[in-house]
Order: sequence, then C-alpha cells, then structure tokens
Amino acid sequence: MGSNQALDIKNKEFMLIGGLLIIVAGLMAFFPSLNESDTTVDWISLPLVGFPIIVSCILLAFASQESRARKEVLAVPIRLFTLVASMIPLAISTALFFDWLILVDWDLMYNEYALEKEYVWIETIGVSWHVGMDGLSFPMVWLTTFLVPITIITTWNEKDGATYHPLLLMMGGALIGVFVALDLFLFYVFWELTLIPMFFLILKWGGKDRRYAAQKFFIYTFCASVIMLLGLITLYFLQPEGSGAQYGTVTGRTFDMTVLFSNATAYNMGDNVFLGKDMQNVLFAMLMIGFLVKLPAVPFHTWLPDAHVQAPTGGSMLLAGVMLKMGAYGMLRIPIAIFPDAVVYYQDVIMAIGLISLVWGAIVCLGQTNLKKMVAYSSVSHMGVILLGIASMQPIGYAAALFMMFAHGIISPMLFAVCGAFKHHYHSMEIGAMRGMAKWSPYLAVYMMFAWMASLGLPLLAGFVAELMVMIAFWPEYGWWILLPGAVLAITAAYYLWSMQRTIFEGGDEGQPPESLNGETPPDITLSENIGMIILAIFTVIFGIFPFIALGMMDQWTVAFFEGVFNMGGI
Amino acid sequence: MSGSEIIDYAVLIPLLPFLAFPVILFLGRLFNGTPTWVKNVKEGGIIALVAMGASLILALSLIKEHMNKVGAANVFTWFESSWWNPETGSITTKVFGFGVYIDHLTVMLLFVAAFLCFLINIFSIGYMNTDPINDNRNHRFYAEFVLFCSGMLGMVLADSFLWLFIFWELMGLCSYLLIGFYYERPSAAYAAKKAFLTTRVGDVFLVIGLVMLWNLFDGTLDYDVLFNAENIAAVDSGELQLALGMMFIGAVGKSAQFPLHVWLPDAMEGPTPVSALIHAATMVNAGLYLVARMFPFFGAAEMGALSTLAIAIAIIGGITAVMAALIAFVQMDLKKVLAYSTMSQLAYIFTGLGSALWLANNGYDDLAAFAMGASLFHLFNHAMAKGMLFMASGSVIHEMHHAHHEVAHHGHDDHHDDHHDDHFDAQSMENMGGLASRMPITATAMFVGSMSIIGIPLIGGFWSKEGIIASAWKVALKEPIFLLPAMLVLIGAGMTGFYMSRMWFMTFAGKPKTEVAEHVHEQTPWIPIPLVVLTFMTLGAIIFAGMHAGHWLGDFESGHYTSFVDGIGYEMEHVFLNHDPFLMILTYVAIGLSLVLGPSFAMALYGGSLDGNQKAKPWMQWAINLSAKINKRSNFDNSAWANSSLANSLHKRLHFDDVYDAAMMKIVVGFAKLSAIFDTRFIDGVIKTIESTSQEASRRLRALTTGSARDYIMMTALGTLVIFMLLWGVA
Amino acid sequence: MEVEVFSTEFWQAFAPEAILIVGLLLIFIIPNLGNSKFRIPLTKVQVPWFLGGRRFSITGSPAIPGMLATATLFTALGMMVIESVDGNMDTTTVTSNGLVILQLDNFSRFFEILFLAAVLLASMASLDRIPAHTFSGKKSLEELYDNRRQADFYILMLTTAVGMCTVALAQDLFVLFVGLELASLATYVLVGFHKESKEGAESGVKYFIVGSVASGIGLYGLSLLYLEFGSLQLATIAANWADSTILGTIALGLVLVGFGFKVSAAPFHFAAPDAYAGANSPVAGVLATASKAMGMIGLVRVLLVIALPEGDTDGSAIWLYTLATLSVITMTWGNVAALGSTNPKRMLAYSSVAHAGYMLAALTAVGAWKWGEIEAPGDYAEAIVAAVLFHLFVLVAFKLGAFLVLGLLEMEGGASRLSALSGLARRDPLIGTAMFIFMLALAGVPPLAGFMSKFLVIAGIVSTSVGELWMNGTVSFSDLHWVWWLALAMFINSAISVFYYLRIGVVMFLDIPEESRRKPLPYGASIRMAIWICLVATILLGLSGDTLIDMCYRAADSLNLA
Amino acid sequence: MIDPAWVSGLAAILFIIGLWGAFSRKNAIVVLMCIELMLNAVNLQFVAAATHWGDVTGWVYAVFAIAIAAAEVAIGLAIFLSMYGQHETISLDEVNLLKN
Repeated sequence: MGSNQALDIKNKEFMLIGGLLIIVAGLMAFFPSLNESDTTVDWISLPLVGFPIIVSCILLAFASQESRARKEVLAVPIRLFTLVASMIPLAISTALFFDWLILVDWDLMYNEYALEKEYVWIETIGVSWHVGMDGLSFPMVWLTTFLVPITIITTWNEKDGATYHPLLLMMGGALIGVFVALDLFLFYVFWELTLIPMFFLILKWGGKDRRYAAQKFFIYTFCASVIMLLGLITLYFLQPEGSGAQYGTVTGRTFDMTVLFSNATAYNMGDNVFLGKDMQNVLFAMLMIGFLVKLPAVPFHTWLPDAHVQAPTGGSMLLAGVMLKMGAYGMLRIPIAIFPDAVVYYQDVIMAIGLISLVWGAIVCLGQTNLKKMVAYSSVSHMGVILLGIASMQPIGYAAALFMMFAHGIISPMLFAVCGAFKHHYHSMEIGAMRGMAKWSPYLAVYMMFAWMASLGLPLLAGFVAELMVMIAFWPEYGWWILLPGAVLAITAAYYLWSMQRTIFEGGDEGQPPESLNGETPPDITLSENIGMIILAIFTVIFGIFPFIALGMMDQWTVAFFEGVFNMGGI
Repeated sequence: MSGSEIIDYAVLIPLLPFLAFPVILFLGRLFNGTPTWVKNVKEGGIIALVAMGASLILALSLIKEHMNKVGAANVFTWFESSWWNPETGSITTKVFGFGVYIDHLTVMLLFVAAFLCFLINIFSIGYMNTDPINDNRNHRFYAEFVLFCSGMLGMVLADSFLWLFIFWELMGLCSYLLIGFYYERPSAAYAAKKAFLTTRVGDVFLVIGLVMLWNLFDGTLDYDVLFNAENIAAVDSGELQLALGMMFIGAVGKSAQFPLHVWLPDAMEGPTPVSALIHAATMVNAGLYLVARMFPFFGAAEMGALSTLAIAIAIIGGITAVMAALIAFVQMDLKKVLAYSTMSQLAYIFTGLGSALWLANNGYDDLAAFAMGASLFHLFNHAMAKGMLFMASGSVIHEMHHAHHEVAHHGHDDHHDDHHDDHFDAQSMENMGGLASRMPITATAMFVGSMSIIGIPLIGGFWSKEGIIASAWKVALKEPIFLLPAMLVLIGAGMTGFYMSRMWFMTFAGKPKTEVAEHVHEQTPWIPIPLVVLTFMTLGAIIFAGMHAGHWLGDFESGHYTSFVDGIGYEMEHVFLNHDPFLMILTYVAIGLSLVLGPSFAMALYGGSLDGNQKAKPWMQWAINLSAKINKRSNFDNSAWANSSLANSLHKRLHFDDVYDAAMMKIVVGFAKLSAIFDTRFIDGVIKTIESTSQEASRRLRALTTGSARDYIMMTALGTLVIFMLLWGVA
Repeated sequence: MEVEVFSTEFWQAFAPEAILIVGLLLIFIIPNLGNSKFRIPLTKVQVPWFLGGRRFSITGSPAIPGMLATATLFTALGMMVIESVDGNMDTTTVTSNGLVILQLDNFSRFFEILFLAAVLLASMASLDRIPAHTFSGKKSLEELYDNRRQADFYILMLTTAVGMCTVALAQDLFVLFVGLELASLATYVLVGFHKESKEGAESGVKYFIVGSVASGIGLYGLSLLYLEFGSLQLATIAANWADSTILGTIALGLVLVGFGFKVSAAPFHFAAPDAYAGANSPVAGVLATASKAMGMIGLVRVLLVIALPEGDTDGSAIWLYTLATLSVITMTWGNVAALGSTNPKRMLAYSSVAHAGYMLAALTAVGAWKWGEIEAPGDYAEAIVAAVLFHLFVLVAFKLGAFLVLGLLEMEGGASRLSALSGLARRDPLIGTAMFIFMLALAGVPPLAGFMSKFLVIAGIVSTSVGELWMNGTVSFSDLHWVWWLALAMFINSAISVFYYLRIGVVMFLDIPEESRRKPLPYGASIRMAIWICLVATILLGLSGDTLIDMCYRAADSLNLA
Repeated sequence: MIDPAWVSGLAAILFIIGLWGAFSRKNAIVVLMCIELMLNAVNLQFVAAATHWGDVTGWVYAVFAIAIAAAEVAIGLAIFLSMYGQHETISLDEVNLLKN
C-alpha cells in the first residue's frame, strides 16, 4: 500500500523534526514567566523580530555567494539551521502564550501592552522603535511564529532550499515586526518589508506566470500602501505639537501609536475635537484603502488569485495565513482605534464591502476550475467576514473578526498546503482533471477533506466559531441582510463539496489519474508534507473545540477597546 | 456535596464514541489487513461496539435516573464573548457553554439513539465485514459510525440550541462521509454531495433562526433560560415566530421534508447499516427533535400568535406524507421504497407536531399534550420499525449479493471475485420474490415492521398514527386550514398500506423472479440479533403506548396520567372508543383505509403464492395465501396506470431532482462561471487596462522625444511661454 | 566673518576649494613633465624646463591623472566633512568692492560635500570604467584612446567640481551663473567624451545645444533682473523683490527655464535622456545627481531666497501655480515615460526627471506657507528645504549607485538594453542585490534611504498644507491647502514608478543572461568599491538618517528663509 | 545718448530672433550662431542696464558673458566636429540615433 510507506520511520528527517519539536518544548521550559521578566528583558525586539531577519540575511548572503552545485549541497544544512532558527521565536511566543493562559493577571488589553519596549530611533521626526503586544497582536504573533516552521517543514523539499527557506524565515520576522510595531513609521517599514521576501518567493519559485504575478502583487499592494502612508503623514501633522521623548525634535509630532491613541481618546471624549468629522472620514478612508487592498476586499482583490496561483506552496501558506491578516490587523490597530466616529460614519460602507467580498468571493469560487484559484477566492470570501465583524459594532463582532483572523490563519495554510501537495504529486491544478484521489493518496484526500470542511465552517473546527459570532453580531444591526452571509455558507459548501466530488471521489474501481501524470501511478504525500499538515489539522481541531484559549484574550481586548475607543460600556 | 450524580458523567455518552473515532482511524491505518485486526477486532467493529455499549449502559442508567425529573449539568465553557447593549450602554459577557440537559424528550430520544446505535453496530459487524468490497476500509466505516453516534447522542443531550446545532452538523458531516463511503462510485459521490448541500441549505436557516433567537433572548441559547415561560412571554411573538420558522426550515432539510426532501432517496447509496441508522432511525429524527423542542415556546407565547408556524409545519408534513407515498408506489429499489416511506412517516410526525404546537398555542393544553405524545410515540415506533426494516432489507440485499456470488461463481470459474462486470442489481425488487421461506427471520422482521408502519391494529405504529390523525382532525375542526393536512394524512394512511404491502409481497411472496433469488439463505449470526430484538420491541409497542401517555407528554409536573394502566386506557379511548363520534368514525375510516384498502390493492397487484415446495412461517403464510387468492381473483391489469404520465413523473420523483439539479448546474453554476469571467475580464480587466493604457501613454509620451535637438529647443521655448502664461495668470 | 578676496583668511576658509584647483593644475602639469629643455634665446644655454619633451615614465603613466583626481577630491571632501560634521560652521562671506561674491555657510558646504562626493564616486568608478593601460606591450586602438584621454577626463571632472562648488558658494546671481557655465561646459564635453561612437558624439551635441539655449535664456533673464534691480546681489534683489514690476516676473520666468534645464524639469528635460544614454555611466550619474543638485541650488536661490513674499505679508508666492504645474507635469512625464522604456539608462534618466518633479513639488509647498495662518513659517520652509537637500544627497547614493552598476556592465559591452541586465543576480548575486536595493530605494521602499527622503519631502508638503490648523480646533478636510494634492500626486507617481523599477529586479533575477554575457562580471576593484559605498549609504541613511537630517536642517537654516 | 530702453528693446528682438533661429534652423553651425545671438542680446541688455543704473558692474558682467560665449563657441565647434566625424552631417535633424 502506498499509504503505509509514509509511516515507515526510515527517514532521518522525521526523527530530526520530532527532535526539534522536543527542543521547542525544552526551550520553552527555560523561558521564565512574564511577571518576573517583563521589566528587564526585551523578548520582542531581538528574539522575535531581529533574530529571524538577521539570521536569514546572513544565510542568504552566504548562500548567494556559492556556486550552484555547492548550493545544492548546502541546502540541507541551511534549511535545518533555518528550521532551528524559526523554532526559537516559536518557543518564546508559545511560552508567552502559556504564561497568559496560566497567569491570569497578565491582561492583553487595548492600549496596555505587554513586554512594551521603546528605543528612540529617528529623533528628528519622532520615530522610535516601539514594540509591544496586546490581545490584538499577540495571537497573530503566535500564529506567525507557529506558521513559519510549519511552512518550512511542509515545503521541506522545495528546490533551491538554500535560499528558499531563509526567505521564509525573513518573511516571518518581517510579519512579526508588523504585528508588534507600536510606532506608525516602524509599522509602515515592516509593512513594506514583508513585500520583498514575498516578491522573491513568487518570482523565483512561482509558476508559469510568476513574472506577472510577482510584479502585480508588489505594485498593487504598494500602490495601496502609499495612499495609506499619505494618510498617516497627514494624520501625523494634524496632531497637536508636543514635547517629550516620543516627539520629534524638529517636527514636534510623534509617530508613536500609543500617544496617538490616547490623544484620540482624550480629544474625542471632550468638547475639543481636534479633527473635524470630514477630516476624520477622509483620513479613515485613506488608511482603509491600504488595508482593504491587503485584506483583500472586492473590488481590490484581483492581485490575490494571481499571486496565490503562481506562488510556491510556502509562499501561499504565509501569504494566506498571515499576510492577508495584516490588512485586518492594520484596520483594527490604526484607523478604527484613532477614528471611532468615522467607523460609525462608514459602518454601512464597511458592511457593504464585507458583504460584497463575502458573496462575490464565494460565487466566483464556484465558477473556478483551478483548485488553487478557488482556494484563493475563498480567502477573499472569508476576509469579508472580518469586515462584517467590524461593521457590526459589537464586541462580539470584533472578537469574531479577531478569531477569524486567527482561525483562517491556521486553516488557510492547510488549504494551500493541500493545493501544493496536489500540484506537487499530480502536476495539475485543474479540478476535475482526475478522479478518485482517495484511491492513491488517502492521506492527501483526508487532509483535503479536512481542510475543506474546516474552511466551510464545520462546527468544532476553528472556522465555525468566528462565523457564528459574526452572524450573531450582524443580525441586530442589519437584520435580514443576514440571508446573504447565510447563502454564502451554502455556496461555500457547494464549491468545496463540488471540488471534492471531482477530485477525491468517483473514478470507478480503476480510478482516473490526470493526464499530466502520463500514466504514472500518483504517489501519496511525502512525510514532511504529512507532518506539516497534521500539525495544522490538530490545531484546527484544538481551536475549534477549545476556542477560549485564544478567544479569552481577544474578548478582553475587545471589551477594553470598546470602552477605550468607542467609549461604550463599562467605566 | 451530595456526591457525584450520574448526570455528571452524562457527557461521557457522546464523548466515548467521539474518542473512539480517532482511535479506530489510527489503529485502522496502522494495522489494516493484519489477521488480528480482521478476525478479532472485526476491523474496528469491536472497538466501536465497546464504545457504543458503554454509552448505552450509561444512557440507560441516566434514563432510569431521570425518568421523572429534569436534570442539567454544565460541562465546560466553550468561550465567552461580550455584548454591547445599545439601550443600556453597558457591555456584558455572554457565555457560550456546553452542558447536558435531560427532560422527557431527551430521555425518549436518548433511548432511541443509544439503543439503535448499539443494535445497528452489531448489525454492521455482520453486514460490513463479510462484504469483499469493503476490504481495507471498514475501519473508516466504524470510525465514521462512532463519530456519527457521538453527534446524535450529543445532540440529544445538549443543553442549548447552539450545541444542538453543532452536533447536528457533526451528524451531517458523518452522513456525508458515510453516503460517500464507496467513494469510487460516481452515484455515491453525487449523493453524498447532494445530501450535504441540501441539508446545508436548511442549516443556513437554522443558524439564522438561532441567531435571531439568541438576540431575542438576550444572548443565550440555553434551554433553561429559553424554556422559562416568563422569558418567552416577554419576547415579541412575531419575531419569535420568524426565528422558530427559520429553525423549522433547518428541520425540514434534516428530516427530508418537502421541498428539501430530494437528498434522502439518493442517500441510500451508502452502506445499508448507514441507511438504517442515519437515514431512518436517528439523524432524520433530529429535525423532529428540534421542532419538538420548540413546544415550550408555543405553550408560553401569546395565545394564537404562533399558529401560522404550527399550520405551516403541519401542511409541510401533510404534503410530504402524500407525495413521498406516491413516489414510493413506483419504486423498484427495496431501499428506496423504505426511504420514501421514511419521508412519509416523518411527515406524519411533523403533522402531529404541528397539531400539537397549534393546540398548545391556542390554549388546548390537554389536547396538545396528547398530540405531542402521539407524535413522539410515532417517532419512537417509526425509529424502531424503520431501523428494523432497513436492517432486514440490508439482510436481503446482503444475502442477494452472496447468492449472486455463488451463482456467478458456479457460472464462470475463471474470474469469480469480480462482481462488477455484470450489472446485477441486488437491491431491485424485480430480482427478488419468494424470499419468505428462504429468509424466515428477515421476512418476519420485515412483516412486523411493515405492519407497524402501515398501522395494523395493535402493532407498533398503530397506536401513535391514529393519535396523529385524530389530533390533526381535532385541530381541523377548530381551524379550517388544518383540513388540508388532516385530509392528507388520512389519505396517506391508505397509501402507506399500499406501498408497504407492495414492498413486502414483491420481495417475499410469489415465485423467485431470478435464479439468484432461489439461492438466498441467511448465514451470518450478527444480522438476526438486532432484527429479533427490534421485532419484539415493535410488537410490544402497547407497553410503550401506556408509557407515552404517562411520561412522554407535556411537562413532568403536569403529567396527566401517571399510572401505566391509565395510560393504556387513555390511549385506547383515543384510538378505538373516542367519545367524540366524529373522531371515532374517522379513526375507523383510517383503520379501514390502511388495513383494508391499501394492502388489498397491493395484494391484487403483487401477491402470489410461494414455490410449491416452499413454506413460510405460519404467521406469514396466511398473508401470502390471502394475497395469492386476491391476486388470482382480481386479475388486475395496471399497464394503463403504469404507462400514465403520472406514473412516469413518479418514476422521475415528480421532477424535483431534475429541477433542482438544473437550477444548481444551469443557473447557479452558470452564474458563477459568468462571475468568474467577469472577475477576470472586468474587475481585473480594469487593472490590466490601466497597465496597458499607461504603457501606451508611455509610448506616446516618449515619441515626443524625437531625437532632434531642434525639437528639444522648441519645447524649451514653448515651456518658457507656458511659464510666462502661468506667471501672468497669477500676477 | 567677512573676508576680502585672496586675503589670508580667504585661503584659510576656502582651503578645500583651493586644493581642488591645485589638483586641477597638477593634472595639467604632472603628465606633461618631461626632459625638455628651454634654450635661452640667442644663446646655446639650455635650461631644463621639464614641461614637454620625452615624458618621464613615472609621471607620464596614464594612471596618474585618475589617481591624482581621486586623491584631490578625497582630500577636499575629507576636509569639508571634518570641518562641517560637528555643525559649528562659521559663516564666511567674501566681498569685493562691496559686492558679496561668495558665502561659505552650512548650505553651501552641504552642497559642496554632495558635489564632491558624487564626483569622487564617479572618478573612482572611472578608474575602471575608462581604464588606464600601461605603456608596455602592444595596444589596441581602444586602449590607446583610453590612455590618451586620461588627463582630459579628470581635468574635466575636476572642473565640473570646481564649477559646482562655485555655484554652491555664490551670493551673486552672475557668479552663480559663471559657476554654472563652468560646470556645464565641462559636462558638455564629458557627455560627448566618447567621440568614437556615434551615440557619444550625438549626445554631446544635443546636450550642448539645448543646454546652451537654456543657459542663454537664463542669462537673458539675469540681464533683465539686473535691469529691474540694478544689481544681481541676492540680498539686494531679495530686499527689493516686493516692489518689482512685471519685468521682474518675466525675468523670474526666464531664469526658471535656465535652472529648469539643469534639474531636468519637464519640458526642459528632453536632452537629458539622450545625454545619459550617450554618456558613459559614471558621467551620467554625475549629471543625474550633482548637476541636478546644482540646478536645485539655483532654484532655491531664485525662488526661495529672492522671490518669496516678505515675512509679514499675506498671500502666496507668485510662482506657486507655475511651479505646481511644472512639478506635476515633470513627475508624471518622467514616470510615465519611464514605464515603457527599455533602455536602463534612459529609464534612469526619466526617473531622474520624476525625482526632479518631486523636489519641485516640495519647493512649491514652500511657496504656499504664506497662505495659511502659520505662526512660525520658517520652520515649515526649513523642513521642506531640508527634505529636498536630504533627497538630493541620498540620490547620490542610490541613483549614482545604479549608474555605477550600469558602468560595471558597460565595461563588458553596452548597457543600453534591458537585456544587458538579464540574469545579473545569477552572474553576480551581490551586484545584482545591490542594484535591486538601489531600485527599491528609487521606488521608495522602506527602510532604504529613498523611502526616508521621499517621506521627508511628502511630510514637508503635508506639514505646509496642514499648517497650524490644529490650533484652531476642528480641522475639516477643506481647510487643507491644496498643495496637499501635490503630495497625493507624488504618491500616485511613486506607485507608478514601482512598476519600472521592479522590472529591473525581475529581469535581473529571473531572466537568462545574454549569450555574450554568460561569463562572470569584470572585476573592477574601485568601481565595486564605489558601488559598495553607495549601497552602504543607501541602507544606513535609510535606517538612521538623523545625522544627515540634522545637517540638512542646519543647511536649510543658514538660508535664513524666515 | 540713446535711451537704454531702445537698447533693451533691440536686445529683446535680438534674443527672440536668436531663440527662433535656434529651433528653426537645421544647420548646427547656424544654430550655434543663433545661440551667440542670444548671448549678445544678453550683453546688450547688461550694457543698457548698466547705463540705466549708472553701475559699472553691468559692464563687467557683459565682459564675463562674452568670455562665456567664447568658451561656448570653442566647445561647441569641437563637439560639432566630433559629430561630423561620426555622422558625416551637420544637420541636427539627421542626428537622431538617440530618441524615445
């Protein structure tokens, strides 16, 4: 049986990976609990952000100087080293996660940041290296640290590994940077920095149209983010001048988010509103454009299918798993926190964009014949849910958006891992090019079914919780519009099931391998793919059955956010 | 603390099978094909059986404990989230917890579920493990089987509509997996998808209904809050009706009622134990359970405010009852007849529930309690009988398969294990006939089961069915619209008599229609056990009839008949000796229809004696003889009917499937394909146009750089002019 | 401090510039040292004269001029940097007959450093780009050509540097113009330096003709200014500007054309792409950075020092709309034209046009600061000027760096097709990466210097448009000055520009090298060194530009705009 | 003495003729002459203005401008020569290898 060979523990790599997991556990044991350390040690700057980026830069510089033949020899030690390096942030963030779960007194509240550190960076214009984590960013940070090693393992055998895997690591560092940045300038720097490794991942390891896709991806998102930057700069100069460590010596303004938040709160609560309503709205819209494109929301979504279809598996996994969430994260972090009135003003617009993304993404999915493209559009559809959560103006809706980010961050990498394995072993992406996958590749079939089911929101898997919460929050605000998200639930099921019917099922006793295999017997997935996917599957179940692990801090954060930003409830 | 109670362990009932799922799956992957695994563990069947047995024992002790009292236990907090109340402006924490809740309804359904799961597990070991087509995948069957059982038991025990829904979906998943068990068959793949999607449509509405309910009841779906009469009275009943209506659509999907009924016949693609368990005995009852759960709302809500919904439920039930029965007339596939029968009987229960809800909402508490009891009792009877019927049919099919094997084996020695090259249909009744003598236990079970479904007096379904019809008519006397469902269920009674008899006579009476049918005989010991058990359950339904009147209706506190004998008396009164002359006549009309008219027609058309040397068991022989007599006497020629357009469209299942398929493939998928094109051509086209336009603009702009220095000077001069103009414009 | 021309203090203050001139003279003299003797007329006495005759082998080595020039530039630059880095520059004013001719302050010193840095990098690169070949052995024609013009090339380079320094120092518009002409004439020749090729000769002609016309127009503008004010002293004109007649406006327009050509603002930029394409890459790099900066000095002097309204008057500058239009046209034209360009040098030329547009937009914003109720307008103007200076400075790092990479490619053949870059990252990953980083910096991707500079420019524009509105309570969007839209235009343009910058990266990383370029890149130690310097500066100035920003602010401060 | 205004007018006319000639003539030498014409207009203007203001600096400017013009001619002719060497034409319209 082809299926059994995957379980043969003949592969040294298996033991190695197992060993590494043990190392993570071991490393975690050494990290002291936060209460003792949060004032002295900077757990974020170097270990979580700097270390991956620096290590990957060194590895890349090292590998790029080698000849082609040497590179192939070096690929194994380099990716092993990369994997170990990626485990260290994972160990740290997991230790922090446990700290949060066990030590209840550490609250990841809005505008109260854990492990906050601040170093002055560019004095003249008030830029500082200000990092910290709260209930919004922490789950995403953990997710990133979690996904990078998973991605490395899943795409263990990617060609040219000497540069591929370090790029993944660099990507992870930059993504974490986005999530921990508490300074607008720093945020923007990391925001753009994430583009570069992704650009190369698509460009060098992509499919046939990679040239077009890589450029489109870069330019499209870059265009959006410059508009966002203009909004940020305008906002920067609209704030009252001040003095202090965070303020620029020349401009008298600051990029420090925490200062901005407290200013926004202070000014909006009192009579002295420092920005006019329409000014708020304009700035809000400008910032949102950048984030909506990243999310992506219809009609700014067309870069995503191209990027996903062309990107290599690892790139897709990180792109869908974390990079899209940057959009949602950014929304919640900046425009919504600073312009709560504008959120109310644009509430219906956000709702409409969310609904359109949701419905349009799902419908287009149904019409796709390319497996990866379908999954890509399903991401568009799911990201619409986040907008609905935001538009609902309910803490539960916001918590749903947060949880959606998190859950989709676990599920969608699995979707793309399945697509990647499918492409890898069947040399085709066409839905319906073959039948009866369950016959040859039972593991792949199981993972595919699992991932598909998780994505269509089956209860007890991570995706359901968020959808339920969003619908609960949606109803009192928008009433019968709820039929549309409801219809999407059915359409989502339809396209997933239909695609499964035409790949996993059917085929008769003989089966119908795709033509692209030229009559060879299709193999099942490799051990590394298996390991990567099973870890993702396990976590999908864990967070589906025990959502409170992550939702706890999200709920705390949303409540604090509503009290702090919208001035609702409490106090 | 008064020590731990049994209810604290109730969560184990669904949890055990749930944990067995990965165990079976993993061990199966690991040991698949090894002798121990096949012989001793029955490819996972024994592990499943142990889990199910443990669950059953726990369930029984729980039932014993809570026969007369409501119980609840909190298990864990799923998650908490916060809610901002626009009116008060405060943010409160809403808890989404999971717990166990037991009342009369739970007790009944828990018994049905745990009991049938266990029996069908036994049956499966006999059925699945001897079928060569299942090589290497039975562990998958058992894994999915226990997962399903976990879902069913969980749904019954859950203490909130939220978890009811979660388990409900879990069952849907298992149903999908098990229908698609033979994944390589296109028809199975299609049926699985169809089942999931159709129920999913209903589920969408169910979710919406739950969301509405959650909002109505200020952030909870827990039964103990929802069923509080004061809470219900405080809610706007119009919105409540909408919410409950939405939830009812979910029930329609799950219980395969018109118009979401199309998936159930196709679901027969799954292995027969699956049909027995999921698509007859348990999962399809989930919809009924959901509607039955709504009972407290109707009782406590504003008088008459929810009548519309009750009527709608009854009408949907009535329509489905007749429609499914009609289609069942022409089915040749043994399992499909049963499938339509299931649909029809569930429809009866819906009608009964509709009546009960109407009565409850209009203040007739006593009548409502009776109607409710009758409906639930019918649910019980039907589950037992239909589970049995399906298992019996499975037995027939299984043996037909084996017999076909033998026949084929004798015929061509060279390729004996290839049973797919010829197209013998082991499920078609056209290939059967005269099996009564060859499969006595099966035939008996089928006989009793059919009688129970038909409503032959004193057997199983009779007790409950007459109650439903009577209740429907009681409402119809008060509410004219109700005449429609009442009439339909009355007609349906006769139709049931016809198609069930037809099935039985075609299969078991007459001469064997094929060579295969002659070689059929019962062999494996695992199959008859559940058949025998269930036969006696069905025959002893009068015992439960007494109990239903005593315990299964209404609230425990206001139970009307606490003694067993009282219950039987009450039941008798309602069935045979109704004090209302109209209802009494009606009851006898119904009995007549189902007992006389339907079976007579069936006998006239399909009856016949066995082969000369064959003899059925005495309790069936009389029926066979009678049928042979009627058949000979009447000499019916039904070719005109068989060729009629109605028969044709009945063969085509009244075109529902065609229309739905066409709507799905042509309209929805067509629109989706168009959308995909629109997305790339237009939305992305805008981007591409910007790109190509800018390239074109670039080309044109660069064409201005002609290469001649004179032109550059001229442009400089022109630029100077422009600057002057701009400067003067300001100055 | 005021000094007379050629006084002791003068030489002390202007030591670096003096070193430049000495170096210039040395390049004249040293290669010509030989054994010639001078016969005293009517006698037979021959006095050793050393100039001409048979050249000494050491001093006559063709490598000498390049080294001399580099050493001179390095020394001068070093002196300037050491002198000004602590920020305590004394202002030295040079007067002659009551006219202020030159002024040494933070502003001029900043630009001198910029110029010398650019020219130094270019000469370093030219050591390899136009290599000197030793005398031994037979030479190809090409090599002989190379040897013959060593001295010419570096003389012209140093002349350019001297001219530019003059422009930076000038306090009299005419002196400024003389310096400009000095530098321009040298660059005309440098552009046409490759006279053996058709393109070289042609580019020289075009650049020369169009440049002469433009400077002719500018000079005519100066003469009109002189007619209007009776003086070309900056201080005098600035003081009387408020009373100027229409003649002043006309003159302003004409002068604008002269400097517009230098910064290659549309529509005066036409010759630039041709010139860059024909010139060799280091020279093109100097044109795109130093020469542009020179033009920008002129614009700052004319527009900001002279033609700004007085401190207490209301209303915006007279050239506000003109410059706004010019800037938008320039940036859009540059970017759109660059979009489809397949010649990397022309593409860089167009991109430099676009960058000129950005800087013009920044200058426009200064003209607007009279518009709102800004309490301390000087700060805003200073911020913008500082941003422009920063931008000009970091351009030396990445724009010149990009040209130097092209120069490296020119060493093995042309670099005027995109395909010349194909597979560069594969052939030499570090150079390829460096080029990609230059491109990203040009596009303005953080955290590189290009982002920082663009960021500062835009921040400057936005800060002007926002002004001190926050003090008045509620700010609504319509309260913003319309120059805010310039910032938006800039953003849209930089978004467009990503497209062509990225294409270079794609070609380098994805495409297969041309047939003739499958071998490793030529080595070229000094040009690589120059590229590394540019690369390090690009990254460092992006990550931590505080020192430079401070320098820019001091420079802007010494303009005394407020 | 002639009113400086007339001289200024002449200078303006000369300048416009020069500019016009610069882009209307094909021959590079003629274009160079036109540029010289423009520079001469500048000289005239300086002189006229110096007369108007009674300021000697203007005369100095004019002298410098003449020097610049001379240098320009020298360089220009040298460049034209090299152009002629390569392209064998002196017509500006025919020298257009570099374009777009």
